[in-house]
Amino acid sequence: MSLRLDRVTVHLGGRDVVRDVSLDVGDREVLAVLGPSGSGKTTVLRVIAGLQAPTSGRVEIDGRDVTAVPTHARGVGMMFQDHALFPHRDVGGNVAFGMRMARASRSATRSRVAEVLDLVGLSGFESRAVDGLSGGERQRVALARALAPRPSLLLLDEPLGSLDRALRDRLLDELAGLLRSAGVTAVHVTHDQAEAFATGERIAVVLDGRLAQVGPPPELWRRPVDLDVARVVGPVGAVPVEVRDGRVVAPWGPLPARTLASPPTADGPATLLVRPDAVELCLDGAEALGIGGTVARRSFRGDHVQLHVAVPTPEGAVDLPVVEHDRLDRDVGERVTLRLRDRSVIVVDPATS
Amino acid sequence: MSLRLDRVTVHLGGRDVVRDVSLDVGDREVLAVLGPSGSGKTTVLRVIAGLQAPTSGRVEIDGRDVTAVPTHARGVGMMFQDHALFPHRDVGGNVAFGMRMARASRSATRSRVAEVLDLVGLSGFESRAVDGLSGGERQRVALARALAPRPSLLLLDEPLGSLDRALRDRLLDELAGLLRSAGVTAVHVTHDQAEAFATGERIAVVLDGRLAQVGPPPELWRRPVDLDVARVVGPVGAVPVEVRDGRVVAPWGPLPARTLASPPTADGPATLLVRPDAVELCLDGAEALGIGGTVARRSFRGDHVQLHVAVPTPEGAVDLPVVEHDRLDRDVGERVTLRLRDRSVIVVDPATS
Amino acid sequence: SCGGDDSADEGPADGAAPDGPSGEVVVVAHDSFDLDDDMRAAFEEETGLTVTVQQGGDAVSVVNQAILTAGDPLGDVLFGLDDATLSRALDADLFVPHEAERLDEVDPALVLDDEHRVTPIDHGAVCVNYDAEWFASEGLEPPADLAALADPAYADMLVVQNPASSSPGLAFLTASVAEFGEDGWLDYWQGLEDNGVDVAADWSDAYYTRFSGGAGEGDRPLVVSYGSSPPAEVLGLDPLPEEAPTGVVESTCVRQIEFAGVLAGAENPEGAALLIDFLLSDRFQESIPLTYFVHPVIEGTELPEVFERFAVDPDDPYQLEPEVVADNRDRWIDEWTDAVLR
Amino acid sequence: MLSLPPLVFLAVFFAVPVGAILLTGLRPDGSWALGALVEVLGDGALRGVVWFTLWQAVLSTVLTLAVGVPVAYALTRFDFPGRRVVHAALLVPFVLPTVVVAVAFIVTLGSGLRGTLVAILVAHVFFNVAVVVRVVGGLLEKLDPRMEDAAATLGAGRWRTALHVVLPLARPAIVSAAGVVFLFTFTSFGVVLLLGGPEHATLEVEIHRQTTQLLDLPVAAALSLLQLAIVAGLLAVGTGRQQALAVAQPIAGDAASVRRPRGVGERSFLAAALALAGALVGVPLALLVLRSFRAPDGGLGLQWYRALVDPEASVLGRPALDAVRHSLEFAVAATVVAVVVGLAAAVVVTRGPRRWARALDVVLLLPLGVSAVTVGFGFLISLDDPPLDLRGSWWLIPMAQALVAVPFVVRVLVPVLSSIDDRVREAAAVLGASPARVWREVDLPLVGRAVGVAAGFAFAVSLGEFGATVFIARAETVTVPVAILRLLGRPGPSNFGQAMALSTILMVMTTVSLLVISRLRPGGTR
Ligand SMILES: Nc1ncnc2c1ncn2[C@@H]1O[C@H](COP(=O)(O)OP(=O)(O)OP(=O)(O)O)[C@@H](O)[C@H]1O
Ligand SMILES: Nc1ncnc2c1ncn2[C@@H]1O[C@H](COP(=O)(O)OP(=O)(O)OP(=O)(O)O)[C@@H](O)[C@H]1O
Ligand SMILES: Cc1ncc(C[n+]2csc(CCO)c2C)c(N)n1
Ligand SMILES: [Mg+2]
Ligand SMILES: [Mg+2]
Repeated sequence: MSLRLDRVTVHLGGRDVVRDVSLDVGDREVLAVLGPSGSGKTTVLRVIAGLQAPTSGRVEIDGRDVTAVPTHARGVGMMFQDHALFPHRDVGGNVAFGMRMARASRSATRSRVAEVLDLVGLSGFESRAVDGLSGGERQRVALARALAPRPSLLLLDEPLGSLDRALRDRLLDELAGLLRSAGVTAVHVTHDQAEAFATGERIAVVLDGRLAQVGPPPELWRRPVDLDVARVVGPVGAVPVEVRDGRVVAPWGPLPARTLASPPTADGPATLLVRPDAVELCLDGAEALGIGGTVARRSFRGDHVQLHVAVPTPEGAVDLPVVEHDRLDRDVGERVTLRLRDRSVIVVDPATS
Repeated sequence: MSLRLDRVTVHLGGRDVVRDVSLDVGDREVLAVLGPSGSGKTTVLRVIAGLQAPTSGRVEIDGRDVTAVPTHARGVGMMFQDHALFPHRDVGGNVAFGMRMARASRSATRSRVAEVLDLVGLSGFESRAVDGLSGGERQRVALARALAPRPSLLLLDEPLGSLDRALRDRLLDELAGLLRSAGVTAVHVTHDQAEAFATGERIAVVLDGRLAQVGPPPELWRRPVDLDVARVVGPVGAVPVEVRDGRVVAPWGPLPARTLASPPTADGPATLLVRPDAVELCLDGAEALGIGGTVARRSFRGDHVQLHVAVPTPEGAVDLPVVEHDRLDRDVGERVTLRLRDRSVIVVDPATS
Repeated sequence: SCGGDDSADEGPADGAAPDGPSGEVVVVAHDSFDLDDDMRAAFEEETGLTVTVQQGGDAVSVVNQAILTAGDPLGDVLFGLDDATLSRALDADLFVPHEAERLDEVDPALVLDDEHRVTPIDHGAVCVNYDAEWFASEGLEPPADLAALADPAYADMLVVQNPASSSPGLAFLTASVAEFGEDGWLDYWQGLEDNGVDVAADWSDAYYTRFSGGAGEGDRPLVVSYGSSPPAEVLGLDPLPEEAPTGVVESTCVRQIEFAGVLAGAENPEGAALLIDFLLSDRFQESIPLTYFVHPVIEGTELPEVFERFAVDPDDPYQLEPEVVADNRDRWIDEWTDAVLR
Repeated sequence: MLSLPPLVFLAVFFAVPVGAILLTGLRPDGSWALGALVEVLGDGALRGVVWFTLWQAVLSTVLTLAVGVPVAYALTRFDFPGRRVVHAALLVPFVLPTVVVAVAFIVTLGSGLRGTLVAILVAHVFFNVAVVVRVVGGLLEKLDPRMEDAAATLGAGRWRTALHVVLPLARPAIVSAAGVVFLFTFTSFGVVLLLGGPEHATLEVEIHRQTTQLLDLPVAAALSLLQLAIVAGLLAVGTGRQQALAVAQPIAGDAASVRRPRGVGERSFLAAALALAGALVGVPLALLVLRSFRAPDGGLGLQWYRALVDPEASVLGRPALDAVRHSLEFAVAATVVAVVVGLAAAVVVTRGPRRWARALDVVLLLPLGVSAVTVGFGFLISLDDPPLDLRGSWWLIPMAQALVAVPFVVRVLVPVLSSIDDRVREAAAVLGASPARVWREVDLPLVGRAVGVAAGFAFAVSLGEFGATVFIARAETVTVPVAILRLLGRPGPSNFGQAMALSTILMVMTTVSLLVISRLRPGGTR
């Protein structure tokens, strides 16, 4: 099942919550939608599901204009961000609902319910009241409910948001496998890059109602169109630089061309995006092209330590996120030297904000 | 304000949802509670807030037994996992509620509301209806509402679960600063290790209603009491090993003593815990103590690639999580060699499961 | 009656200032009775007393309420007993005697209690009314008497009230007993039943929703109503028509008298007596026809023109002794119900 | 604590008067005379009456639900011009004297149906759709629209969403409404008497006759006890079910989920629902209104309205506007009493100890199960000693009206209250609100709209009550329905026309009052 949004705009509460979004999702593609809170992700899903009529624009499924088709006739499955479980039905009744609507047989329903509950780690929960479920359990029931009728277009709104990492990883794996094997087209809204990276063949970044960039994960990571997109995709430091005659001049000096992921397009002021994987901590403070800075913050992340290194610039210090793998135990306040890796930093137009 | 739980047990829905939990939280301490979905985290918070009477056990605040004190007289603030916003009040009315209950002046309330809304990135949302808020916006309103009356004991149930990484990082920072500067004692429930690591001076790991381990983040990372705790705290590979005369014998051969984080306590079968930061990918496949394996899965994570390397053992292959920083671009199916770092792997009693 | 006298005598002695100019008289009445503002003002001017009218449902309910609260009545005067309830009220010793000032001006035929515990205030006649226009257009003569109503020529035309719940209904039942006697009346009703008589719950139901004449919305041209109904049908028309749209079958009329009495145990028996006198005053009596659509009891009271012209005041209506009605009423109603409704 | 006001109220204005009148019947001279009871229970004809009373009530209730639930759904889901007016106008039948309703029906349907069971059923539905629309609508308005969204994404169309999600969630309210409708129709009096014809008798008709006409208190008491026992028994069963059905659910704020109908399906559903309501309630009422403007010459005019205010032309004896004022005063007082008592009761029913709650829930409905005349007579013989010497007091009437209105208030509020998600209350508690404060800050505003609905209901019930009012009214403070009755107690086109005019005024006054009341919302500050 393929999906197309054509210049969809949604006006709500006095403003355009979704603005002129056009989007193609191919048959059996899994598209991840990533965007900050309030950017319009849920609204886009609601438009696709037919729960929200677009103010303008069209929705097509398999090439057919469905803008005026009511939700239940669109054949989409949706998992709601706030779950929206039926309080008057037990877990089994919630999960079976879609099957019943599709007039599946009793025994087929029962076995499918058991199957999806098992998938989400809630085997045997059939007769539990939804009232007594924990937050994560509710989320899983909501997911199971959306999966049970095997919709061919699946809309997932933060399906794993309140699950622990281990469960989330397992479900992500299973979900990815499931989607692929069942040949489902899916739109997966998430605020978590790792999740988007894991399921999305392509990721659509939504910013303030607009579709800012769509592409496969590495492209978004390495070639974000602007600072805002870069930020949504992962930690990034932003350094004001000047491009002169195609050469990038940073506050600490000109950059060697080989460190750039791609050559700058135009002269003038620009912003240099520095991902944590673009810099290395030098073991001793005296490298030729080293960037001097001070550890501003440091946080233990288990398998690594995340440092924020303040690098002075004429307009004040900028924070560069740095991953410290090697247990160097740099402490806050310590001076460090950073080195840019080859083909790692990105030059974009100056941040407007 | 200090908090103590003394052998708290909660029986719900026919089973003990919280079992014999004793816990001390010192004045101005921030305790993170980490645990899988359904392990009883929320229930523990509800007991502390007085929303759930423990079946047995006591709750003390500042040394005073408050087990029988009604919620509103306990002076705790709580942010609910499912937000529980007042549907009939606008955002400002929700956030102001606690201040009103405390009979704060109108002007104080107004300015405090503006202040906390600003903190959570919702400046100017005062007169928005909660009905039209996005999921993340609701969560932030719930957080702001809990913070507004400056409670001296703050209970946060997944406060940042549905926020994007950038906002979450910012809020985590702000929250940590805020808690420290306001001298608040806090219990912060989360399913996200990074979050727990960031705010918790100590982390309490809850497993299946029991308190499995409490300690500062590095301790939990490096010295989990068992595999289950290790899993909750972060990705880990588990290899069945044999301890003979104090030496650890892995399927691929005996381990050098220097690779162990601590010496094994007893002979017999044991489990070797391998964190991603305990192994390095060798650049060429022929190191002396190298562990041979095959890349089973690979996922792009932005600043790194997460590999799962299948290492053969007599009982079948085990998966070791490995972080690939250096763009080595190992692909699924490729053979790789791993090397254990010094003082990095942990030996625990054999996994019961 | 001695007890009644006692309390009537003692009342003023004990009372704070019962005959002071600011006392109050409470009239307990059915819900059709009221005194308009002019009437109240007149009474107050005459006596210095104010009036309160306590309504208690239909006429029978009011009497029954009075019986229930005998000795500790809801007011001072009871207005609205009719012949059918009279003996029950008298048996319950509800009243103390009061001989009204103008009683001598009342037609003696209307004064049923020689002890003057109750005083007649108005009277009317319950008679079969017909839709004159309907009969004219059908070219049919209206029925001549009670017997004619059972004639197939008048099949499915008559509507009566259920005597169990309606006072004209009960009056009409007594007319049939008076006409056909204890032995014949049930057969008569059987005949009416065979002739398709319709039974309404009460007067309004019969007159407005079943009767075709006048303002009625129904489809039956014959209804049990009052001898004074026709004037109401032309009231307000200018000029008055020659004929009223409804007519009265005079030979079917049965008399109904409405009484008032001073309640035993009244807080203000003097005031009560004054009020009864007032009800016989010209002022009130003259207002009776167009307010209640019945006749005043004071002989020679001036009648409005419509009333004079269109109302029927039968010379020789059916009339049963109140005691006979009281003794047999329940049995009649039961037998009637069995014959007509089952 | 909170159960005190409803209990005291019920004791003084219900238990004591009714107990007194029953005792008068059963112990006429200080010793038990249970002969009547035995006799009544052994009467074969009575068994027929009980049986008819029961099954026509069940049938009426089912029919009323069948009409009322879709109309409630249409009115709470779809917006259209005049939605609020329709909602308010549906209650008009409640305030009209039955004989006026009978006129309306004859005018609409002709006399053909008169005396048939169909007439009774149609009239019962006519009267009581508003009960269903109000009680069920009160909850539907609060349903979280996301439940319906979720069902739609699972493949449920509007119908099946309604059937599988909306109806089950509204079930406590449906059961609640059914209870009231059942009571009304079980104790139906005027309709059965006027439209059903004399061969259809309910227990209530018999009680009425025995009490007011025959003053056979022993038989009346026996019948009343029988009626009470049946009613209480059935209610106890029904109430248990209702409570078992209540589920806490996310409740929407006041940004109600009404919207314009979309698509042919929705539009035709709305049209059908409105047509049904219109045919059933609108047409008869409209024809009455038309009658009020019909001049004797067949044209249209205002003369009956003029006659109403002309002391020469009217038999009312005082300006008709006085009756309007008295009606409004009584109704306002009764509404305030009913809402206060009903709110307290609803809280106890939903939040109090379970057993208590159930018992109170049943007891609160009993006033509807007792004949108004029984209550009226009871007032007369019991409220005559200090400190409760209320006979003749102005307050007696609003109290009697409130007695009938309280059950509605409770019925509207209980389903809504019991569906409020506890977590919202907990959130308030954590923020420092004591239980009383939680009630004021959370429950009250959340049921605010429902309180408005209930108040409107109470208001209409009070305006229309005359079973008891007629017994204790005073001519000086006559109410509009009583005035209409008085006009219809006299012959002639003028009286009839004035009655229709006054009925029209009553309709307008009811509709306008309800529109105003629906805008009042206690604790409704955002
Ligand atoms: N009222 C109740 N009745 C029955 N079971 C309950 C009730 N409340 C909680 N439980 C069960 O107790 C367990 C613990 O619930 P709790 O909400 O404390 O989990 P949690 O650790 O907060 O999980 P999550 O991270 O998913 O929110 C769950 O399995 C839940 O289903
Ligand atoms: N019915 C509505 N009325 C007014 N504003 C609305 C309405 N629905 C959504 N909005 C606003 O539109 C914006 C986008 O909402 P949406 O729910 O699509 O965001 P989102 O990207 O899903 O965010 P989150 O990650 O926080 O769930 C938000 O700012 C929200 O407040
Ligand atoms: C069968 C039946 N008859 C009458 C009414 C109307 N009604 C019910 S309560 C009330 C006021 C107080 O008694 C009125 C007028 C009804 N709903 N159902
Ligand atoms: Mg969202
Ligand atoms: Mg939880």
